[in-house]
Amino acid sequence: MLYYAVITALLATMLLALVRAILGPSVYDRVLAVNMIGTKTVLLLAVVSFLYGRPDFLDLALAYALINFIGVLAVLEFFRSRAMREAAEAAEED
Amino acid sequence: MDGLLDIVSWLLLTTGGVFVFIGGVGALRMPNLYTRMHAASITDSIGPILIIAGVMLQAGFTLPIVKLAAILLFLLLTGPTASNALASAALLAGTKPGGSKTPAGED
Amino acid sequence: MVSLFSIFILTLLLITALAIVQSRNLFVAVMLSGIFSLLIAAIFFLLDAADVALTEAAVGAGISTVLFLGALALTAEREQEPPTNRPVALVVVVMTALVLIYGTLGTPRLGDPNAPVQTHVSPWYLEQTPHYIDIPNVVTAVLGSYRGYDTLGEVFVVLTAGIGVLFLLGKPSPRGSRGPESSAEDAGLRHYLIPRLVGRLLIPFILLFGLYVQFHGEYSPGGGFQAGAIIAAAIILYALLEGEARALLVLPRWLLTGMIAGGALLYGGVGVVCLLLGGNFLDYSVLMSDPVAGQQIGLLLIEAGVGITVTGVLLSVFHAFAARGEY
Amino acid sequence: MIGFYAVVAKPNLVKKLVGLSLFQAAVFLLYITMGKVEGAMAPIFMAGIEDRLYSSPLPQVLILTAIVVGISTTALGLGIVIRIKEEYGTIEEHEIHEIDHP
Repeated sequence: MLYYAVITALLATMLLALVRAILGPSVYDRVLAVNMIGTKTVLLLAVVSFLYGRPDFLDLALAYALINFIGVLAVLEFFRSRAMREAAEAAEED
Repeated sequence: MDGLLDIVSWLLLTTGGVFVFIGGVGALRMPNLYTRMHAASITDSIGPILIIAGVMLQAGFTLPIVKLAAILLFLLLTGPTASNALASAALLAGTKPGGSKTPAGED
Repeated sequence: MVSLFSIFILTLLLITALAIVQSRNLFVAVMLSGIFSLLIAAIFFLLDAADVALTEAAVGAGISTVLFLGALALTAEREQEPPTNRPVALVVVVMTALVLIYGTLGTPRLGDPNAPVQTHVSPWYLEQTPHYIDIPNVVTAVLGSYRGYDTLGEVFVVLTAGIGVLFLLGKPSPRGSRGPESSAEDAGLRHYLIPRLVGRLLIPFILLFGLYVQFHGEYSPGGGFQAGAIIAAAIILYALLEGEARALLVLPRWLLTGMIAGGALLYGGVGVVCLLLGGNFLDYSVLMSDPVAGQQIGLLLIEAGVGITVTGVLLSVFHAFAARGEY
Repeated sequence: MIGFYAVVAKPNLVKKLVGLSLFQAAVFLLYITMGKVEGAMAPIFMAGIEDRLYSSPLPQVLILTAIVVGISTTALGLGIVIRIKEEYGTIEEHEIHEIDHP
C-alpha cells in the first residue's frame, strides 16, 4: 500500500513538472522540467519494480539515470553553440 | 520482513514522496527561473535519497540493493551536475537572478 | 490501481502530445517529445514490456533528442505560420480518427488472456523456450531465434538507413561556411568544469552498463538493440564533453563504417555458417554438438552483431549531423 | 484505449517528423497493450516461480526492433531535411513549393 502512496506522489509531481514544461516561459524552465520528469521516472520505475516483485528490472531505472543526463547535456551544448553562432552573427533577435 | 524495518521504510518512502511533491509544487509556483531551479534541484536530491533508502530496506541484502545503490549514486551525481550546468548556461545566456518576474526569455 | 496509474500517465501523454502539436517553437517540441518518450517508456513498463521500455529509454530519452537537436541546429528553430490548407487536413485527421476508434471497438478487452494475440504462437514460445534455448528472457529468445529472419531484416533496415544518411550528409557542406578545423569552437562543453568531470566519471560506467545489457540480455531485459543505443549514447556524451574531434579520434569514421557493415555481416555470417553445417539458415542448433548450447552461442553472436551495427549506425548519423554544423 | 487514438490521429498536421515519431510511439503502445495479460508478469522467467502467467512476448519483440528502426528512419528523414534546407534555404513546405513552381 505504501508503494501506491509514493507512486501517486511521483505521478502528481510529474503532472506539475509537465505543466511547467508546457507553460515555462524560458527554455531553461523546460529543460529543468524535463530533468525533473526524468528523475521522477527513475524513481517511479524503481518503486514499481518492487511493487511488481521483479527487482531485476532495476536495470531499466539504471539506464534512465544514465541516459537522462546525456539528454540534458545535449540541450546545454545546443544552447552554447547557438549562443556562439548568434554572437558570431551579432544579430537576429529571437 | 521485520515490523520495525517496515515502519522505517514506510516513513522514508512517505517523507520522500512528500519532498518530491513539494519540489513539484515549488517548480510550478516559484516566481522566476532560479528559484524554480532551487526548488526542483534540492528536492530532486533529497527525494531519491529517501525513496531509494526506503525501497532498499524492503529489498534486503540481495543484488537489487547494489543496483539501487548504483542508481542512487548516479542520480546524486547527475542531478546536481545538470542543475549546475543549467544554471550556468542560463546565466551565460543573460537571464539575471532576482526580480519577481521572469525576464523575457528565449520563448 | 496499476491500471489507474496507466490511465493517468496516458492522460499526461495526451497533454504532452497536444502541446507538441501546438508549440510553434520546434525546440520546445523536441523537449516535449523527450518527456513524451519518458512517459511512454513508463507505460511500457507498467504493461509488462520491460525490454521495450529499456529500448525506449535508451533510444528515446538520449539519442533521439540529440539527433533532433543536431538537425535543429542546422535548420530553422522556429516554425512559420502554415498556409491556409489546414481545414482539409483537420477533416482528414478527424475521419482517420473515427475509423481508428471504430477499429478499436473490435479489439478485445485490455488484459484479456483469451485475446487472439495470446492464443496463436505466443503460448508455444513461452512453453518451448526453456526446452530449446534454456534462457529466461523469452523476448530475447523470440527475437534472436524463432523470429531471427525478422530481426535480420530489421538490422538491414537500420543498416540501409545509416548508409542513406551517410550518402546524404557524407560529403562536406557545399557552402563550406565553416572551416574544417574550428578548434576553438569544437571544444565541446569544455568550459563547464563540473559537467565535464562528472561526465568523464560516468562514461566508463555507461559503457560497462552497455556491455552488461548486451551480454546479460538472455537473463534480464536487454540485448543488442538496447546495448547498441546505450554505448552510442556514451560515445555521444564523450563527444559532447570533449568535442567532436576527440570522439572521432577514439572511434574514427572508417571504424564506424566498418562496424555498420561488420555487425550485419556477423549476423548474416552466423546464418550462413548454420547453413554450411547442415542446418537451416539461422538455425543455431547445429553450431555446437548440444543443440541448446548451440542456440545460446548463436543468440550471443547475433546479439553482438546487432549491437555493433546499431552502435555504428547511430554514431555515424551523429557524426554526420555534427560535421555539418558546429553543433 | 480510445484515449491514445486521439494522440495517433492528431499529430500529422505540421511538424511532420516529430509528428511521425509520436505516431510511431502510439502504434507501439497499441501493440504492447495487445500483448498485456491481466495479472501477468513480463515474459522473463524467474527462478523459483512456476506456472505464472506471462504477457505475450511476440508484440514486444516486434516493437523492440521497431523502436530502433524508427529512430534510424527518423535520422534518415532528418538527413533529408538538412539537405533540403541546404538546397532551398527553408524547411517550410509551401516555400519549397513556391521555389519549385515560381
